[in-house]
Amino acid sequence: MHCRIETSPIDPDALKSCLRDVRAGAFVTFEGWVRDHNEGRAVTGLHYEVHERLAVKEGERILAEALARYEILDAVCHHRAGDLTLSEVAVWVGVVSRHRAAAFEACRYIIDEVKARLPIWKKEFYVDGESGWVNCAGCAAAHDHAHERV
Amino acid sequence: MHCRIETSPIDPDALKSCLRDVRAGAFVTFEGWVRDHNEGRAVTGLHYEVHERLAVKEGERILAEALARYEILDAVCHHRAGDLTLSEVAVWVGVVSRHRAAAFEACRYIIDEVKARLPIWKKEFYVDGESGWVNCAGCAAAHDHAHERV
Amino acid sequence: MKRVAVEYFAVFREQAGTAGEPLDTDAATVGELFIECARRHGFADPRERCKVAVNDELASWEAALTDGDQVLFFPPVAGG
Amino acid sequence: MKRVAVEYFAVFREQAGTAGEPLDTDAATVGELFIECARRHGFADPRERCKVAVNDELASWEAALTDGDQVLFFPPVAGG
Repeated sequence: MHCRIETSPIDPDALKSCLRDVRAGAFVTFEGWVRDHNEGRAVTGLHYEVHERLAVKEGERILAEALARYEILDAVCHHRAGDLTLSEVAVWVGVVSRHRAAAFEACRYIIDEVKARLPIWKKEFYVDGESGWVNCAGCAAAHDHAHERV
Repeated sequence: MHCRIETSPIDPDALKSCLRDVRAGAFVTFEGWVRDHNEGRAVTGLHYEVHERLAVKEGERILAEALARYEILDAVCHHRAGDLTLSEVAVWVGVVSRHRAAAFEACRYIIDEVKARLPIWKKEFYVDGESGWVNCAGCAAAHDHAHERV
Repeated sequence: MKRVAVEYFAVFREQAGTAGEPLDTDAATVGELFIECARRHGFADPRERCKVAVNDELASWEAALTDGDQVLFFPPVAGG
Repeated sequence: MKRVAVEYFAVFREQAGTAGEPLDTDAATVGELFIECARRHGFADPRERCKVAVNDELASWEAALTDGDQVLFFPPVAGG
């Protein structure tokens, strides 16, 4: 069980190897990819700012919660920092369990909590040359509609 | 969108490439792995018998249902036939969507329906040299307890 | 009396000792034919948990049986 | 009067025009200090959606402010 912040591309195959377990019958993963649109605006790329030490600490707290709540064997989460281009993997969550229900539920729990709790901020860059911090009241006002999230 | 039966090892990376989509923000996968135990018995490997033509047809019907029910962009399912050893991938389901809730729900729907509806039968081989068809009334009686599933 | 071709899968094939056989039957539906075959070969699985395909399409137990049909009997499935 | 070190992240850093600053304050809690800083720098995000860490631990807005504290103000997060 571990949570890490990475400044270079995430390698899902390497993370999957960490989770190999002959007792496991189910392996569920979530990958967050950089989309080409958000809230109707064409996106060209984005930048993640991360407070690494606190993000890792809070991420491992979330993984420990998942291991306590669900019948899973292990779980891992890696999140990117820095500049990302379209289709890059922004976040990877993997969970192994004996039976599939627990793996699905734990994976969903982890990504929901990671998005809500880790000190990570996303700045989007748009085709028109503008940029904005996602979920920021000032930035939302600037283009006059509510934010939605992946 | 496609469903296939494979007689050689499933290659998750190749399947993931099929699902690349710059509109997608979420990618959820389920892998079923051959466990070393089932219902308390030590398993050494298993054999899947598949009616390929009807399995592919029913699998693609399930994928079409998922595309109609959930806000997803695409989905793929591959299932193994033949002899598998411990930790091999027996089934792979991948779903891409703009937002994560739909990908989780559709992936879960697909694997639940695949396990319940595809004409596929699993024979387990045990450490003691015995073997038995999973979910089979006669085999269950032979070792005298109810069956559970991954 | 009609003549049909029956195919057995997985545990049904093992219990019947064959992958398939031609049968002469008066059964009106595939469900009746299944009961005949289950009795002869000692199939233990309840019909509600089994499935049937007629001429390569999944069918209901109430489907009428026609001379020349190819009937596939599927024991309870266990994919994944 | 106590002296604390404040750090700003993401949009707060851009709005404050600095990653951090020493501040002399009479604020009793970190929540009061946030209101002071938000007023001075024009932070638009409501405090309920923001977070604070004191000496590298996430803290509540009611946490008492002590001379020498290092206080980190986090705007609304957006991981994933």
